[in-house]
Amino acid sequence: MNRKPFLLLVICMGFLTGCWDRVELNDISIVTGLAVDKGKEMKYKLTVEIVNASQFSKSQMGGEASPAITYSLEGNSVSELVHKMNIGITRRLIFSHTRVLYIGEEVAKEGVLEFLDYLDRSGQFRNDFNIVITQGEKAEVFTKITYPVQKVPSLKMHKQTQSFIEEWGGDPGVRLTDFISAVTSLGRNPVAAAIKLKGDPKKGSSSENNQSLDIESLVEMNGMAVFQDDKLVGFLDLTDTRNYYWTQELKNTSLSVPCAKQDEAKSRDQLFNDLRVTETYTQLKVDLKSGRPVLKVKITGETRIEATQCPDDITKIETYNKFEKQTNEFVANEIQKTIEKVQEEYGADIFGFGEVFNRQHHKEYKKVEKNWDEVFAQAEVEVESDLHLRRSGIRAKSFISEIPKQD
Amino acid sequence: MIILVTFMFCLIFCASIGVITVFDLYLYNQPLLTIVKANVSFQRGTSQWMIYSVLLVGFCYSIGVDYRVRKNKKTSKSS
Amino acid sequence: MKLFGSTFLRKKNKNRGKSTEEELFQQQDITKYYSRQVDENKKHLGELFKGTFDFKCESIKIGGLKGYITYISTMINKNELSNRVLQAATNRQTDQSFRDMVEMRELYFPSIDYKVSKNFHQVVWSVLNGEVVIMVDGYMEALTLDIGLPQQRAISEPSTQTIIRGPKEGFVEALPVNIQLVRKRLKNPRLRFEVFQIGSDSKTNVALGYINDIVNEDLLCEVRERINKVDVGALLDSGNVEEFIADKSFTPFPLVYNTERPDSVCGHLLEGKMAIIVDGSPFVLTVPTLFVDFFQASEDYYQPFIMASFVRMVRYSSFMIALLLPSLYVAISTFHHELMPTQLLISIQAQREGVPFPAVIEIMIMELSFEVLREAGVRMPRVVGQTVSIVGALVIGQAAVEAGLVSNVLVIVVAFTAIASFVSPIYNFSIATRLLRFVVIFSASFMGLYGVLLFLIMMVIHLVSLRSFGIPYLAPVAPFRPKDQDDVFIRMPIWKNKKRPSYLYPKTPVRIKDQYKPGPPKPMGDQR
Amino acid sequence: MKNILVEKLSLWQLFILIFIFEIGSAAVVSTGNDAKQDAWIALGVAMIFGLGIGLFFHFLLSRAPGKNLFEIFQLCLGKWMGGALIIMYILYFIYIASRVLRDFCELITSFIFEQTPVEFVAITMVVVIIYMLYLGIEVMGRTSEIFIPYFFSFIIIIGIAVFISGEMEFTNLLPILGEGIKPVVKAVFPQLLTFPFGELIAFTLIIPYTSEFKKSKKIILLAVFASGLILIYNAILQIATLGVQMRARSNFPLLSSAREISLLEFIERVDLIVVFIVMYGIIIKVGVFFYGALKGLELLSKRPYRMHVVPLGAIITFLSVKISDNFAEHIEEGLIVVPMFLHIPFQFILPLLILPILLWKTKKSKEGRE
Repeated sequence: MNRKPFLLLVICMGFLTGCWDRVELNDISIVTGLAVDKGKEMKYKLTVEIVNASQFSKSQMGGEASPAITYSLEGNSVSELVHKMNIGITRRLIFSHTRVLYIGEEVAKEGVLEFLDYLDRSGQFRNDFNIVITQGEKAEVFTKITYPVQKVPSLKMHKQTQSFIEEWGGDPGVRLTDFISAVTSLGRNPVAAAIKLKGDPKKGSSSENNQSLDIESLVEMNGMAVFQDDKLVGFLDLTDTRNYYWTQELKNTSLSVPCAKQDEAKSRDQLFNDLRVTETYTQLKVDLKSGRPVLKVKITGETRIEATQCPDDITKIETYNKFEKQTNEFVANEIQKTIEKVQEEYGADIFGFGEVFNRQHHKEYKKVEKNWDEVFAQAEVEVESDLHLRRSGIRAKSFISEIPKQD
Repeated sequence: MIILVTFMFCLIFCASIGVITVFDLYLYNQPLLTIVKANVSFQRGTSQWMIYSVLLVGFCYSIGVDYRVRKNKKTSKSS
Repeated sequence: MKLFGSTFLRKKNKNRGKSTEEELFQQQDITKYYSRQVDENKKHLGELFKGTFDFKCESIKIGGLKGYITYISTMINKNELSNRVLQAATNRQTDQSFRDMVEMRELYFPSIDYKVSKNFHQVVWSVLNGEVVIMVDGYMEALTLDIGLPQQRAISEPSTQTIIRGPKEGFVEALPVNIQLVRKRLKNPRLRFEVFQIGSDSKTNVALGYINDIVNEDLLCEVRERINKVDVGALLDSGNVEEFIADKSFTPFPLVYNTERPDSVCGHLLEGKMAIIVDGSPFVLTVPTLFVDFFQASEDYYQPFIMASFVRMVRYSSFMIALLLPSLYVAISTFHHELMPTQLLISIQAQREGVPFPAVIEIMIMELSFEVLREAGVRMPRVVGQTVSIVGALVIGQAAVEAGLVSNVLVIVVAFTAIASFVSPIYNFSIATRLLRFVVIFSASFMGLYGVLLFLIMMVIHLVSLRSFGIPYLAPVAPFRPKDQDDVFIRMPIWKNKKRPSYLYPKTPVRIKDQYKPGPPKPMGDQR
Repeated sequence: MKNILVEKLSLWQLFILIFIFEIGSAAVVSTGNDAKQDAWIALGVAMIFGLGIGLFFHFLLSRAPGKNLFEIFQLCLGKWMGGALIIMYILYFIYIASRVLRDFCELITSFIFEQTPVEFVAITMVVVIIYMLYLGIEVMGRTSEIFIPYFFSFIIIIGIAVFISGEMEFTNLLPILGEGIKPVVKAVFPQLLTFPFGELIAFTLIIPYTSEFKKSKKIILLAVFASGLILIYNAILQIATLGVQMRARSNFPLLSSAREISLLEFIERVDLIVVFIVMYGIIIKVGVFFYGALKGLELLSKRPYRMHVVPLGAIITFLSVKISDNFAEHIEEGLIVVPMFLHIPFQFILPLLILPILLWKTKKSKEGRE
């Protein structure tokens, strides 16, 4: 057997290699947040937030330096700016760990497609970062607000949205691919989360913000942004966002359902049942009623009582039935309101009814495909809720019902 | 024939260049000469020197094989 | 697969069929003929062993005839000599006469192992072999008595393959003792040992053991042929034989299994393999050898099968860890940052902050210094060994990190790799991983995980092309034999293991026909 | 001894080779885009035709037992005509091998190594393939035996992991046959028919050397069927994960869908697993075509094929880079030129033309014997 050619080839290989893609860990900066704003002179202003890793090593803990650094640059395209950042930053940037993409309100109003293409096309970005629209302040401000527990602003933001989605569901849970496929699909319009700043942006950007108990400035979730194609058209508040998310893929949430229907009473005087939704499934349907589409939402799921302010005896079946009925009416009403609100105010099908319609009635959909949003805005909505109340914590009767009546 | 491996190498190489030239002609609508030139010539500023050197290695190898076959034949004949 | 089968055939050995005493001495000055005159023989012997202080040739009288008793005093057991040979020869009251040497032996030394040497070469050979030669005047033959060797190492626990449960005997340097250790366990008349003498200077006895009704005839011929072809000056250890009989030398993987444990040799013999015992070496070779053999410790068979299977899985995975972990570290930390979770990446980056070397250099330094330490630890006298380990632990473990030369994570990686590489039950298999590890690190540092994958595929191609005595090295897996899988990745219970591995083509493929399965006694009412 | 040593490709190995070969690159590049969300139906239809193709090739070979396709050519057309045809086939095989290799190079350079030149990837891959083929086709079979569990389980695991990550939406598959059968037919003919399934032609040079030719028919059918199922699974996975549009826009949809995996906040970006699958698939695919070309050269030059491995490998490396200037040309050639001018004539027309001659020749020789 002749081994010489292989040796030759292997040696050749050794010389050929130039380790093109090799970057040592010491030569990179991890980008965790990207903020896109409208530039003053050029098209965009891009801000990157990079982690200062040396702050996280054991030996240098508690040093003076800040946990993250931000840097802004103006230019005409995001992709060029991304590679130009080294004007002011020492190391090469890697974007695979980007956690949040902040988009300024102004930019969003003009359309986001132009720079999203870079994120979609580049192999560097993962598909697990949040897309948020910043309300009020410019997007770059949000990359600078520190927080004592999670020192890097974007990591904090990412964690916050995750926890919020799991606990209550007030975030649309949109990822890049979802956003882009919603933009390209005719039967759906994209949404994105919205955030706002509470407090003073100047104070938030110094690490002194971390030293007081009452944090002076804080980034808060604030519902979601509604897009028509790729342009921002408006915002929805937190409850509406939860309701929107319920039509998509909500897992957990909690509800306070009024015990008795007292139309006139203010919520301050009402009694509430606190319910935790533990499992739910939503089905969207579009039926044809005399040639016109009817949007149908059907919610099924399980709930449990977390607390009750009502005097009813929870050990009784009737009470369970009553509560269930109240809950279902409440939920159906809530979601109906949200959908109708979207229909009236924006006329943009963010729920994906168009896609559902396409799957169910392909031929009919083809007819209205081009102006589906108009059809959507005029369509009738029917929401049906079928939540089941299963259990009530570790106590049976509430002590409220045990309190001896005064009169 | 004694130089069969080298001959085959050259034959297959030229023929395959011919094949891709025909396809390029179909796709690009450019004169034949430019396409052949593009397919054979060495483009600077790219890493194509690697494949050219590999081609050279292949060519040298085939010559080596032929040489060895010839030597073996001679020794077997003489013995 | 002509290519590999013929590699050995191609090298035709020029002087084959030797190894009998006839051809031991090629020098012309040694006469071949044994003379009827003992004095002449004595003279020849004296010339041959001139200047050898321990060569003795003493005259005795046997049956009234003049004779000589010849031996090398350092090679024999002196007590035996005086008690059994000299006394028997001289204490006889009546000098009986005898027809030939056999009869003499019957008369005088009835209880001693003997041989009749008909020519001079045999006499010399016997003397060198530690036997006592009695030459009597007027006979054409000499009597050779084997009275046993002097002191040798006692049977002790094997030092390289220690186990917790199972027999603790290990092979020693003496061939007969080793054979005894095997025979003791397999009382089968068909267990055979063939002896070869190999080495023009050393004349080492090499025994080829096999169970005749199990082993495949073709394989046996092949092994016999290869042992015959071994042409070497001196055989000092079985390692020398190993290199000669392996199918291929240009491979880091051992193609011959070696063990110090008699029970493991017996296990292999029962599967249909052959054992090669070399005199003077406590390491016994078994052939043909397969890749999976190196992951089977003999303890596997003495432990509950579930545990044994688990441990075996651990061994396979630690092989992969020992091979790949450092290179994965290099690849991921210099090429594929996106593969790490963000928090992990940040903390690793934080640790590497201030380390002056690229990751490859860093890991190469650590691996090399570890190899140096290991080598030093093995070669050092036991007394100094302690110092080495302390210095090593301090220098590598702590000082390097504190000086900022290497990062903490890397020390963990290197340490874990090192520990994982010790898991293989056979030492010379871990050498392969040690060597290849550097190749993978190199490849990973150039091409990242793509390089690691390329290396892995190349390695598998190489492994797959290997053969041990014609049997594919990865045998029960590739080529895949579903019936042989019961003792590869997991060990099935012993009572399930009824078939011998079919890739060895055994003559009797079945171990036991009985369909016994252990279980509790049947309840009374259930008897039918 | 020799009867143990002589080892032919076993049927199981043949099965694995066909299986990996079929899946090889078809799993990565987007196939059947014309059929949109019904791409999986198109694949199913193509698979059924693929079974027929397999049967046809086997029938062709069974007419002249022990002879491979090239030997059949020489038998039917004589030395010179046959030789010319063989050279054409060699060129075809080399061309396809280079194309397949180029696919992989593009994938690596666009997904993993953005700076590394394609030439380098091509060279390293070809070195591995050369090494494998130099050691023989059996080594290829046995190597595949080692890798098939990983290959198979990774493909399955990707689907499961994407599913657990919650990125799959099976509603993307609806409406089934929304626009009728027409798009499906358009996808099957000629693209899907030729691309993974018609390429079985390369195996006509391997099948005659398996241990049991008679049983190989069943094995071929089984392998085509199994790989068809995996391809269907794959298409469903991609469509459900990415949606029709995104799939059509992706150069390598399987990788894009693997990117969606995110488990335990730890297992992310496992697209490298896919790269492994693809890599091995490509190695086998290029290897089989390469082997076909080598067999032809062996027949023509009467030298053992091992002598041609390195030179031919160099040509394949060269071609894989030079075959097209840019990715767009590569794709366009693959969609328009290759199926029409290469696949259909070489996979169907020429063998079909040969068949009557072969039948006539074998009949004649039989009569002659009687």
